[in-house]
Amino acid sequence: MRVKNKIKETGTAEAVSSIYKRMLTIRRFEERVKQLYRGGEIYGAIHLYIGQEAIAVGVCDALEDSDFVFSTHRGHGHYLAKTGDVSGAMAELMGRATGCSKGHGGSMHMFDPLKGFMGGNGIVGGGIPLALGAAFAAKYKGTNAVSVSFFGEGASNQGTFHESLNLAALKKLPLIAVCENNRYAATTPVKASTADEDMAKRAAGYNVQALTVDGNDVEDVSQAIHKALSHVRAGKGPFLLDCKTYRVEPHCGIIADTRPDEELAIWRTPEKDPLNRLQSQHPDLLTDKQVAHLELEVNRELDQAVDFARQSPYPRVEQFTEEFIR
Amino acid sequence: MRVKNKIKETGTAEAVSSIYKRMLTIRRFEERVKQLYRGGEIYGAIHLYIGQEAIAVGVCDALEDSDFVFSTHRGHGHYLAKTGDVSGAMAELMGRATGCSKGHGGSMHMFDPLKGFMGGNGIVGGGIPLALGAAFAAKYKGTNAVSVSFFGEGASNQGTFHESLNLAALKKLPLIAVCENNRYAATTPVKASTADEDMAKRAAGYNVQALTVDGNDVEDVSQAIHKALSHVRAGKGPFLLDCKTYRVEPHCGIIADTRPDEELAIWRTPEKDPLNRLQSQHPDLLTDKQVAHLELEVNRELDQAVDFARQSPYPRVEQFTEEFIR
Amino acid sequence: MKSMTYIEAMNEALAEEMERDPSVFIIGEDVDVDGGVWKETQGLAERFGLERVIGTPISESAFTGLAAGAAMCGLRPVLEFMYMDFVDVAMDQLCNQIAKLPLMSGGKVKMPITIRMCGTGTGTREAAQHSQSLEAWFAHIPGFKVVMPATAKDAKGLLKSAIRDDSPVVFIENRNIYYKKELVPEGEFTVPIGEAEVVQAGSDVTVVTVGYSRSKVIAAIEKIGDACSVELIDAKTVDPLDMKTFLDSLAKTGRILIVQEAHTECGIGSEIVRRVVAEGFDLLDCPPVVIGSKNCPTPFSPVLEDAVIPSINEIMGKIMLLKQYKI
Amino acid sequence: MKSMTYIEAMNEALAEEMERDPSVFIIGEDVDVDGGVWKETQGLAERFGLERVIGTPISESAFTGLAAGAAMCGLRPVLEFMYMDFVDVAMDQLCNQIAKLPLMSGGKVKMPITIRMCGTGTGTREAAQHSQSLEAWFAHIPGFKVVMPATAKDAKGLLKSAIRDDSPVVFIENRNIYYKKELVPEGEFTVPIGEAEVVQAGSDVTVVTVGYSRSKVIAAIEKIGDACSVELIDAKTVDPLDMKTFLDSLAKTGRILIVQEAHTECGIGSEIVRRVVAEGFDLLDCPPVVIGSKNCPTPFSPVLEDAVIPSINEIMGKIMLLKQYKI
Ligand SMILES: Cc1ncc(C[n+]2csc(CCOP(=O)(O)OP(=O)(O)O)c2C)c(N)n1
Ligand SMILES: Cc1ncc(C[n+]2csc(CCOP(=O)(O)OP(=O)(O)O)c2C)c(N)n1
Ligand SMILES: [Mg+2]
Ligand SMILES: [Mg+2]
Repeated sequence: MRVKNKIKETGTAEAVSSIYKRMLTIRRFEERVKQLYRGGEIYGAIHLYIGQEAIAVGVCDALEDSDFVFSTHRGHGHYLAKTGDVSGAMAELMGRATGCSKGHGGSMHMFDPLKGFMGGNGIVGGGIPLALGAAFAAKYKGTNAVSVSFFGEGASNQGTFHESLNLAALKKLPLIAVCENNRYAATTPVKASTADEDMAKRAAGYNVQALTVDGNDVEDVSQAIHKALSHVRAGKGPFLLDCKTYRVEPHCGIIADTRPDEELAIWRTPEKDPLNRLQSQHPDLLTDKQVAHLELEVNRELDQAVDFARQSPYPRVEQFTEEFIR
Repeated sequence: MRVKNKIKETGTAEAVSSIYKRMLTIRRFEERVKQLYRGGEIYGAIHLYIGQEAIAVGVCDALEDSDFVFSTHRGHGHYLAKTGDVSGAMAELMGRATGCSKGHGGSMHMFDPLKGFMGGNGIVGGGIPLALGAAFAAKYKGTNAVSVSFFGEGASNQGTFHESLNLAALKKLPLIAVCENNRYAATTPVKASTADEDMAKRAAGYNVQALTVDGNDVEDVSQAIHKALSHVRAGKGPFLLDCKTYRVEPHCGIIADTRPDEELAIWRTPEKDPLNRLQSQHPDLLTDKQVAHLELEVNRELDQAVDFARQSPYPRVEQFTEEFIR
Repeated sequence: MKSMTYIEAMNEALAEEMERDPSVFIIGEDVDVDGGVWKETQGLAERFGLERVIGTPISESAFTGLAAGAAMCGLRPVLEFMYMDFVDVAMDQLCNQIAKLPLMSGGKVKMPITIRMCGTGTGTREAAQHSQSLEAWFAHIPGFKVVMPATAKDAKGLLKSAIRDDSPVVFIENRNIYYKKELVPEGEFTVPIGEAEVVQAGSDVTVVTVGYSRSKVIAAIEKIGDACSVELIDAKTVDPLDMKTFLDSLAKTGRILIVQEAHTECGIGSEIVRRVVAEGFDLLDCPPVVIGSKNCPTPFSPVLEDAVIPSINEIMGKIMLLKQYKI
Repeated sequence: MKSMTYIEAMNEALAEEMERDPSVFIIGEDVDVDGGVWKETQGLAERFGLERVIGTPISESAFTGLAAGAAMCGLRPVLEFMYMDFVDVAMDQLCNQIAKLPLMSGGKVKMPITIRMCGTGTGTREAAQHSQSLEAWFAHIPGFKVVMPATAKDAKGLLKSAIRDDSPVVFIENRNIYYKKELVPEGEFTVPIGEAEVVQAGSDVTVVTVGYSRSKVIAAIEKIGDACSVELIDAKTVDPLDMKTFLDSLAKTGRILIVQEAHTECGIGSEIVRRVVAEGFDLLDCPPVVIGSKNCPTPFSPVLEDAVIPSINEIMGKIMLLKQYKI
């Protein structure tokens, strides 16, 4: 099933509740994934997006289906925010034929090109050049589409980041580079990976404009992406958003979390939490009662998605062999 | 034969004439190479260093034998400036057993690790990470050595540039990155390869200090490298020199030069030429007569080097097989 | 037929395909202004505009990814590596992205990319970092087709097939034959991917050539003259292999030699041997033999380089050895 | 003998070698603070200091080059890739630099580097970009030694040999056996590079295993029971190959199967076949067979993954087929 993933108006009750609901969907989706992973129904390498929902939703809300998103290993949130396809995502994680990649891809490789979701990536930094390519295609074809590349602060130290930004700037391509600085790359803190964590300084090296964004505040993200979009759609070349956030979950399934409790505590407060944050910004437009109602709705949708996935068949080996084995 | 490649004093007649002679050696060496290449005695891929002599000589004059240099495809000048070994270089280009790499490497792969010359490189950007490694080794061993990486403005668009500068800055390694911006990478002008050609801006993205240098003025290069050295030897981390110059020769043997005559003319004036420039800065310390004398000396040394190379044997296949074929 | 070089033939293929299909574009270092360092794209920027003939900085990873992303959005990039040896800096985009995304997306994404490996070859004293023939790397990774044209005709015909193919095709050229004039059919034609060619029929020994080695084997056959009747097969495509053509020949000769420029270990020759023994064991009168470059990086000095790459003498020797082999 | 895991055995090897030789250091992502994502370096930073256990950003090209440059200056780096699949981003530093500089410098430069490929393997549903066994790439490029320990003992012994070797050694680990307890000799020992091991003597069929496939073949042999007498050889080193051990066995059995996790095409199995037929054609009673992963990127879904990677059933089937093969 697909949930609505885009609204036109902003600042209205409907807009706030829609944004909230999409962030909530990601949050609850990821919590289910965690459970199902522990229960052995989901497997492989799973990286949760919890705590970063404002970035995916804030960015994707501003995009059209015809705009492109290239994601990462931590891509469930991006997928849901861009496509709204809860069932396809869940079925993919369970390796079913009804999954968004027909069960061939798994957590790191969700695809829905018709909705502009051009895939996650298991290689850190691997998606940035691909995003450049979609930006190139948009310009080549003369459409007004933009291409968004999500990547972590860890990925910003890969050569592909540098090469792609330079090339995008040279060719004035409609690329929006969204760095999600969640302060860790696996167990490595940002100060040990990134000589200067101010991405705007890196962008300046290529004459690329950049904005620093509070990645836990969906309204800040939203403002920034709209600025980026008008720059990029005007043909002025790439734009970088440096979204500061925090990875509140461990890196992935297999890795224990040894970060200090005090540090974790700071980021687990309601003030930091992107969902609470949005509600507290609009107590009048989004009441506790409404939130409770959204919880029910989201949970029902997720129940349906899990049922759908569980009842879906696995891919057929013969068909796969026919189609893919040379 | 080795020519003297380092002096201690500066600003004296001896110093100026020594620097001049080393630049002249490179110039005349490269001119011989061009002839010998045309005559079929030298083969393979040959990239001449003519016009950039001030950079190699200015930088290497400030280094000790124990400091490391990592060079590029355009490395004859670096090799001569660091080692003074004219004969070993000439024999290498002729594929002789007496070559500095025993004839195994050729133009792009000259080596003299005992003199700190750690090799040219046929892969653009390939040498920067290696230079990082020598800087690491110096710090690891607690020596005071520095590691210099030469590379072109074209190479500054490879991912290795970015990754290496970030890593050097993080680990405070004694790396000096010397960009030789000769305005072309093969047939591609700098404006088509480098979104912002101000390397200092790129360096700033990693909190790396940088200086912009007139690469055709050996005294400017010299001042800059000494600043870089005191920074780096003090343990303050890497430094970048952005040396502006021009490639007056075609890219290499096989490629025709289609650059506009007017542009070439600008860079072929005596004011731009690093040799004339040095002499004009010190007309009293370096008279025309002295220059004529140095010409004679250099030509004699090159005659000897060519004779040495011609008379040297080719490597023995049996010995090579024994040592290198698995 | 008209007389043209391998480079001219490819240039013509590019022009024809760009004319035919506006989604075809070219990207690589120096391809725009001066028509590439090999002159492979000469005149194309003038003819089709700088929007379709894209010069790049020296950023192979990024521009390979650019081509891939563009292909995912329906374009048909022709991507260039100036020398095959430079693919090392872009292996992730090639092997983890381009080769795998079609499968990982459940078939939702296509990758119609032609990856030209220009300037491949040995024998020109360009030393270890400019002398590699890396087809086996790409044959080892599922997801690519790999072709190695050895004539101007095949260069044109296979390049057109590659551009039209919906899979990524690794197209490996050889610099030693770039500027030699050969006869090429006039007008529109393609050469199918996946088909080998029996260049010369024979009855004593089958020799399969991979890419440029065809030239060396032809020279060896000329020298051998009547002493051995060689059936010469140009593999042309090395992934997928045209085993049928090889086995049909083996059925006649019972003896097979494979010649490649690449290092022997884990090369295409080894793969052909694996399949020949698996599928044609009973046809063999003697062990299949592979000639490739010796097991060391290619040295610069001509005496050394000539000693480590396949030579006409070595090929002659092995052909005669196979002919004379008694079980 | 003491009971320890593959990971613990490697950790002990690292500690012993760092103790023995101050020029040994470790570099890789996350290796410092928390002892690596596989716990492979646990305790080493505490014991030897952060100067010798170097955590890095996600910049594989740069830190591979860093290790190479350091090795050129006399250090002995142990370099880590978190998964083998990530080598794609550093192939230039590995294959154009590390493998070639010793030759290109006329022997003036040494490259005593151990390149650990951690987390290699299939069967854990990590999909196409985390499931590759790329040993053939490195065997194809002259300049490396390549080892693939399949037991805790070999992991320790080969890692120590690799660290002491003056050539670059590609050391390929398998994640499926990381945390299983096994018996390992106490104290100091090494396992030589270049020697295969006859794990079990037999007379009907020779089975050569490459890395992790040893476990699968042992399971297959157990199931087969008395129906076939298998001589099981663990290749251990895949470059250079210990052909003598393979051929000695073939002289007894006349039949040989090679099992690898990697994709079959142009893999180590193909290379072993090439050499077996070249050097032991007369010993063969039937065609040598290779089992490897099928020719597609590894799909995620368990039903699909299990269908494309070597299975115990497939191995059993081929062993029996070889035994029953009539010429
Ligand atoms: C080239 C490469 N190197 C290493 C890894 C292993 N790895 C997966 S995620 C990750 C951390 C990524 O950090 P960051 O980019 O900040 O993203 P985050 O996980 O914080 O979202 C690492 C090291 C990989 N997948 N690819
Ligand atoms: C990875 C790689 N890509 C391309 C080349 C081909 N190539 C050799 S030199 C060169 C131009 C280099 O330009 P720059 O770095 O500015 O150095 P310059 O030649 O100007 O000294 C190119 C493209 C190469 N050797 N390696
Ligand atoms: Mg992060
Ligand atoms: Mg340049």
